Amino acid sequence: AGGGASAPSADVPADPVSGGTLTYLANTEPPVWDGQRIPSLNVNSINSSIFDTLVAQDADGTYKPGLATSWEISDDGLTYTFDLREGVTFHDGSPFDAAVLKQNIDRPLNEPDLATVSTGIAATEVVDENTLKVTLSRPNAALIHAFSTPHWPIYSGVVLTEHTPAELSSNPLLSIGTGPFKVAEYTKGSKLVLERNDAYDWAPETWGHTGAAYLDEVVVQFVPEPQARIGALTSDQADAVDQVPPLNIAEVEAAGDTVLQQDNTGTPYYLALNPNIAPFDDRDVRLAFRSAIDVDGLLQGVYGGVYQKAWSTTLPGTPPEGAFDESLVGSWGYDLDQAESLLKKAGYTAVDAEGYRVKDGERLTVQWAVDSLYVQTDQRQQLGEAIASSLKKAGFDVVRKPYDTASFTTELTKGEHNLADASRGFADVGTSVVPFTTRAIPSSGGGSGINYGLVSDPAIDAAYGVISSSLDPQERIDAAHEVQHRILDEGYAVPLYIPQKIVGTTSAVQGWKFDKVGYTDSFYDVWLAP
Amino acid sequence: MTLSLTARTAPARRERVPVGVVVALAVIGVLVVAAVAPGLLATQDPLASDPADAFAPPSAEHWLGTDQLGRDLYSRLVHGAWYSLSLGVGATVIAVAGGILLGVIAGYARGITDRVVSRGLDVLLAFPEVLVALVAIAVLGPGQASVIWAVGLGRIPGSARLVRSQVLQVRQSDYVGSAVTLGLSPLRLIARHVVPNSLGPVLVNAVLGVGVSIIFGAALSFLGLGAVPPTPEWGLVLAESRQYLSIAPALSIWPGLCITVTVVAITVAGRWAQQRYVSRRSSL
Amino acid sequence: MTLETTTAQLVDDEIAEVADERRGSRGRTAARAVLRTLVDIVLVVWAAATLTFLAVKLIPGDPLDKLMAGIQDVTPEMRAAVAERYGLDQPVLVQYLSYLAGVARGDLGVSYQRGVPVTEALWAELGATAELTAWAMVVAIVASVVLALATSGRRPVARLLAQGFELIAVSTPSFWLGIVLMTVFSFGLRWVPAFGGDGPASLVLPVVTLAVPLIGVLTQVLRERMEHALHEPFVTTLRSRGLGESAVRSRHVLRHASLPALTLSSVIVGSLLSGTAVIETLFARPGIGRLAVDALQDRDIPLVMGVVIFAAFVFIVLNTLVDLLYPLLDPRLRRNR
Amino acid sequence: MSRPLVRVRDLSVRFGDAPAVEGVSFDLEPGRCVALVGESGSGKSVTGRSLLGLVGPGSLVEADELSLDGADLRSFSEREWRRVRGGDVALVLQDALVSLDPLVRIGSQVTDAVRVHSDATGRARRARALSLLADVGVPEPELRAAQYPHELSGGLRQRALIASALAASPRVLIADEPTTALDVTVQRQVLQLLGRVRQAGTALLLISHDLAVVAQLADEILVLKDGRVVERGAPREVLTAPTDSYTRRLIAAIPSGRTRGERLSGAASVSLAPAPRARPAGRTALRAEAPAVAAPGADTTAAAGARPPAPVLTAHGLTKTYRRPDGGRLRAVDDVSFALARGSALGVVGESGSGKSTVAGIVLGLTTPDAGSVDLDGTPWVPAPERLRRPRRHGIQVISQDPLGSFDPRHTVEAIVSEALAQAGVARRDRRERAASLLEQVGLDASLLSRHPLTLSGGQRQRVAIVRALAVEPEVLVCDEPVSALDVSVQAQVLDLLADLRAQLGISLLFISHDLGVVRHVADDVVVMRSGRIVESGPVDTVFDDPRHPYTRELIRAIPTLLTRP
Ligand SMILES: Nc1ncnc2c1ncn2[C@@H]1O[C@H](COP(=O)(O)OP(=O)(O)OP(=O)(O)O)[C@@H](O)[C@H]1O
Ligand SMILES: Nc1ncnc2c1ncn2[C@@H]1O[C@H](COP(=O)(O)OP(=O)(O)OP(=O)(O)O)[C@@H](O)[C@H]1O
Ligand SMILES: [Mg+2]
Ligand SMILES: [Mg+2]
Repeated sequence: AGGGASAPSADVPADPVSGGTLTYLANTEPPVWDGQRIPSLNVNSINSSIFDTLVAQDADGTYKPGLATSWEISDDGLTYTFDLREGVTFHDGSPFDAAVLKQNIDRPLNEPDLATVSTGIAATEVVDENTLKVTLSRPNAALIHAFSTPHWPIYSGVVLTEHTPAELSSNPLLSIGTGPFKVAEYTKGSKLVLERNDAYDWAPETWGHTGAAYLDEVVVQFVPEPQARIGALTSDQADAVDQVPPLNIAEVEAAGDTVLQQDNTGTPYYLALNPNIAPFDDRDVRLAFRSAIDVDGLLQGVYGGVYQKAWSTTLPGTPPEGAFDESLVGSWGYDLDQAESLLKKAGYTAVDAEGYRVKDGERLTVQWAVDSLYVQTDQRQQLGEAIASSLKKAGFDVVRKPYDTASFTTELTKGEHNLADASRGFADVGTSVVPFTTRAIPSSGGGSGINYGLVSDPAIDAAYGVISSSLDPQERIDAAHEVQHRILDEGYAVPLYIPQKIVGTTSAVQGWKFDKVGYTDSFYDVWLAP
Repeated sequence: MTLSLTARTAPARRERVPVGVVVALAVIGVLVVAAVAPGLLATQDPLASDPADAFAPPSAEHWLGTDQLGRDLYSRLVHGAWYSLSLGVGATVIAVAGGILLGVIAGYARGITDRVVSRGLDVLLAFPEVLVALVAIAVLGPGQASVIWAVGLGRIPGSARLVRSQVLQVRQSDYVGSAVTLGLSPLRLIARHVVPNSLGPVLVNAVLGVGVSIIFGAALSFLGLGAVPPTPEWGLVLAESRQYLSIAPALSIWPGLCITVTVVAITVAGRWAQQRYVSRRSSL
Repeated sequence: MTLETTTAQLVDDEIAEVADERRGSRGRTAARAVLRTLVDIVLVVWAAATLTFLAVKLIPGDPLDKLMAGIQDVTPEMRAAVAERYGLDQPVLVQYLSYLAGVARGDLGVSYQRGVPVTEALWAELGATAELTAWAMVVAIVASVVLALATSGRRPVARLLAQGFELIAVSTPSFWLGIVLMTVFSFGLRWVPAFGGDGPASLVLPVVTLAVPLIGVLTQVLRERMEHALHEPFVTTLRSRGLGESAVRSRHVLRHASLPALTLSSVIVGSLLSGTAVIETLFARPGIGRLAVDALQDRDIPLVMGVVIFAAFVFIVLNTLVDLLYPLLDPRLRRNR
Repeated sequence: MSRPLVRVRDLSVRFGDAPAVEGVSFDLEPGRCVALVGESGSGKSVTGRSLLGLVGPGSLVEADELSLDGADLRSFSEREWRRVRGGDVALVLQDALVSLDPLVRIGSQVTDAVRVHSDATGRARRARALSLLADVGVPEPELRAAQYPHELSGGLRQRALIASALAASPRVLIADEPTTALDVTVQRQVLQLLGRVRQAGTALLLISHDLAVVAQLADEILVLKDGRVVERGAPREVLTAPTDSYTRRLIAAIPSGRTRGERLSGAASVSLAPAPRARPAGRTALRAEAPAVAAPGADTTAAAGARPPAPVLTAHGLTKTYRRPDGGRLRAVDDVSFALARGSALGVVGESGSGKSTVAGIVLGLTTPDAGSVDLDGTPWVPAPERLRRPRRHGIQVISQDPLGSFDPRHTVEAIVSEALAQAGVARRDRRERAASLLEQVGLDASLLSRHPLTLSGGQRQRVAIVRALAVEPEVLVCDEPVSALDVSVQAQVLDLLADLRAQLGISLLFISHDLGVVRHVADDVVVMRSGRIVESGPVDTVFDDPRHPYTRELIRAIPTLLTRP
């Protein structure tokens, strides 16, 4: 897959038509509307219709002109010079130019709590009306990618001048960009209405057409209950719904609706093992643990086989192309005998009355810290329960301990857990490596803490250094392969499945697009068959 | 008065227990058995999962079929009785105990103590029960015990207020006056007359509160803050099953039924106790 | 969710107590009554703020982690900067006092998560919650009055049926009821939309879901009190003057039953305003209840405290309003003329 | 007019299996009054209500004839009844204080019947309400019509209720206990009002348990017992020459000045010798010094003894102020002083709200006075710290109007008495025996010990209350309306018992009552209270025969006299 679109079915006109209102049920409302503040993929799915990006990532992972017609990177990777498109205007009529872009790119320098602060940008300089120079303090290989995502929304200068960052966060009516749709109406907790920007005439070449969008209006409603979304779709109260649970695909299709599936990029949904404390301080136990999980069987049971097993901590399709190491496919798997012999080797020779393995009188217990909110998505709760109960066969006593999100972070900081689950979506290989680097270890002093296994491995750190700063794709790919091997060899993580975006639409909805991460992209190309 | 008097003097005429109450008491009996000795009723391990056998229809092996992980629904519900009942009873015990302590202090002590405690109760009453529960769970961490505390704590103010108003009534009564003229010490007075006579409606209310707590616990589960999976607590089973409503509606119907039937049974029994109490009271 | 706590019994005592308090304060001048109410509000708000502050400080989890979530390379300096911005670097006592000072000025601080003033966030959600709550109350009151009038002390079969309905209504978890209603009436029969902020149609299901348990509770109380009043001697007097059954009920008895129902309703409204999280989540509606749950999960301390203070405020104001309404319904509670 | 307006022949009413009324017959004629008397539960109210078809659910009414103006009431449908109710036949309910809807203005309630039975306009009804209120002697009808029941005194409320009954000009008025719960003075006014109604040509069915009340108005009296008429006739005959033994007992049991020193119940006096057992030294001494004596001048059966050296109880300048509901202050007790001589009985009389019970509360140490003091046995008693008072509490005990309310509802007779015995220091194992002997002394069977007070009759309950007080061997008994809730016959038994207590144990009584007849029967001295103040005091005969204060005179004049002798 990758940037896939639904194939028009036979009885639908092949030529897009303009007009109509699309009602789309999203599963959550973004808590914050400013893409720079929080790296939420859900907010991207909406902001990508409102904002244009500086550069556009193509289906093959390469970058094409967006609001910047071209860019130049200095050899040391520290200076970026962007030439900007002319004639672009914001929804409020103000023009887009280097000064406005500078305002936008300078934001992290003044606001320490933006998600984009750590991109390494040190200074920006307006060269002329349509040229901006960005200077970095350190090389950042992911900068161009970052500029291709709505995490860098480009706001109208008027908005940035007249409104506080807090207002931008809470009020999407201030989301005034240059994109194909503008925000017409917003009811907190309920819905957001997008209206076509008729002046739009600067679609990047990565899109399917030029000029204004097809749809007159998009009504985005926030409906957290999956069953409610499905009911609404099948009863024609909605044209498209987000996150159809895998088990409901058949039901949706039976109702005559279309199901679009898109694999995500970044990391799979994986288990992060904490190698710092017993029992996972022993590599053999970690590998035994991995061998004891029948990933395929469990996925079949819990997701009806809709989700595919992931072989590595980097997902196929994650840019740059080739970043996923194909050689890892089939390199590991379910093997109870191997698990048993590894455990014996590690000293867990005895089995207690309840069937759990024991070493020196200590039961083989694994504490699994669970973010109780996060596991509610995608039936991960069920998968987790199934994994925990299936591990009993190999003699593991897995105890799932739920924490709410804030306590979860604190709990991980303590480092007393053995296991945690996570997934990170992002269309650049760097993000699939960061969760295993020393710098990402959660600590109370700093660090964003996405290294749930608290892994600190010099080999991975070194490879990440290359991935994050090298501008040579091949160098980055090699380093990424090295990391993937290292993680599997050492048993730092158990990759589980490739997350999918599963969108249900009525048969009239055409031209649906997903972005490189696998989330719903701009509604620009979407049209409704009459 | 004359009326009930004759009724009381003729113990030969036994009160007839309504059919509904008999059924309710029978249901409660079964629930207690399920809670105390689930092994007697359950047919399978409530936690043993087999994802390959998910959503199986009812069969001789699985009386009510299996759930999303292939666990036996019937056995899960039987084992769930303990969680739901202990939640209802535990929370109520906390609410009543706290209520009696605060209520007796407020109602018996006059003046500044009463004012302070009563105002304090006002403040607590003003707290949204959901928030009290959420904060309690956040502080105590997840788990059955936390949920019991969370629900129980949230209900203390209401219960304390009830106790207080009862104590106020009792202490104004002639018999307390008579006891004072006999020279009873305050502690004896509270122990012998005030507390026992204030307790009636409080206890009846407590019985009804068991049902309320169970429902409240279920709502917490819905919000993802209640029982911890894979606990077969009914509220949680129900909350989890809603994801499969269209593919396996029976998964929701049974736990929903368990909760409703339990609460109805407890309420019917509680009402009946209340009526008996009130009629005994009014005939006094 | 919270409303079922209040049984008829509790209401009775509450009435007695309110009546006592009323009688006690009847003589006070209007100015003193207003002053008393103000003092009450201040006290309760202060206590609510203090208690919540303590509780929130007890909760594990550093709000800074939440504030910094998503930033990949956080340096201690950045943390310090953010901590300073939100005053989190101050000693707890200073934080507490400056928060109180803010509350006194009507400033509840700025939400960590949303970045807007808490008052603004609350205000934005209030409308939706108020709309839902108000309609649910109207539906519940109308339905329970009709039910109680029709079934109190007569028509044994109808009464039994109504009682059965009430029992089930208060014994069914509301999220479950909501899902069933939605499945049947919106997705199955397609009578009403399940959600969408437009028009009254989308309000039907949430309002009904919220109202059903209320109807159960209110009808029980109303009928119990009406049956009680039907045994009062004045009813015999009315009948001995030749009044018909319906006149006795609707003109006299109902009014007596409305007093406890009023108290109960005020308690219910108070709890609904902050306790509708479940319904709001289910029907994809904005509102204070959902705001409260989210805020707590996000450790958005200013917002949590804001919700509590708001709830306490509403509680006191409603109580005061009911106190003012009481004498209108029951002249015995009026100030001496 | 050959046919009476209402004819009742052989009326019987039963509730389930229990007959409430059997074989009652009478006629009502315009301008005449028939009275039903009898003790509580004898079927008076049920008889009256059967004329309105309002006997109550579960009742079965049978009669050979039950007719109104020739129409057979037995066959009436609910609709027809409704036309009769309030129109032809009106009812004044037994509990005047709660028989008006507290939430509706007086004016509107007075004309309820008019609204139902005519299509008078609102304006006309208003005018009618005012004239009705004026007719029944309510002052300032304009003001009263706009008020609510709770804003009216008991007497005014009773009059408004009568006015509402008269609204649609009924031909028959049934007045059920129209004067109970009213002060003597108000009672007199209401009786006068009913007399006027009768004179205006309305047929009156008067129901009361009070023979004296009935004697004033009735043309014919029916005495009911257990639902049957045991005696009937003109008042003079029934009262002066009763043929039935029950009627005779009823009349004899009515206390008054004449009956002083006589036994009312006809039963022999009981023996109240304290049980021989060890008693605290101090109290033994006290007893020795105070033999069983009565106050001098009292012609009780007790032998006169030496005058005790000091009164057992003295009150000096007692004052108690309450905050009134409207914020004003109310002097419930205002500078009240009195002395209770050892072994004597001091009566306290006064209208409702005059502060009698408040005085009792202060004397008992339950209510703290704002000013003043009480000495018990010559030692300060009030004010004093409760801690010091507690050991002396046994010396002063209370008997209240509502004995049932003074018992813990969960306790049996044995538990009630044992608690008191425990306070008196009786060892646990002796308590049961002692309790049994105390019960026997007051004429109760020891088998009652296991009973619940609820299952006892009013008289038995009051005696249990007395036993509880006796258990701690008090010197002073404060009796607050001890007999006002009792039927005359039961009342007689209790009054006799109190007399025995005085005579045999030398217990002093502070006897509170609004019934002047009772006070005159019991007390040696009397204080008359009004609005918290003592307006007159002195030996009971002096005060009653030669009242000096106008209020006392009014009180005494208002006492309904039993016999209408010329
Ligand atoms: N609704 C009823 N159901 C059953 N029994 C009743 C009912 N009303 C009255 N009775 C019984 O009928 C008998 C006569 O009652 P009634 O009220 O006529 O007495 P009364 O003479 O008016 O007494 P009182 O002086 O106390 O008013 C009593 O034994 C009473 O218990
Ligand atoms: N606790 C109290 N609070 C306020 N006012 C009171 C209180 N107790 C009594 N009063 C008032 O004091 C006055 C005297 O009351 P008290 O009970 O002594 O009268 P009483 O002579 O015993 O009347 P009754 O014959 O009706 O029993 C009344 O007006 C009463 O309303
Ligand atoms: Mg009567
Ligand atoms: Mg009194």
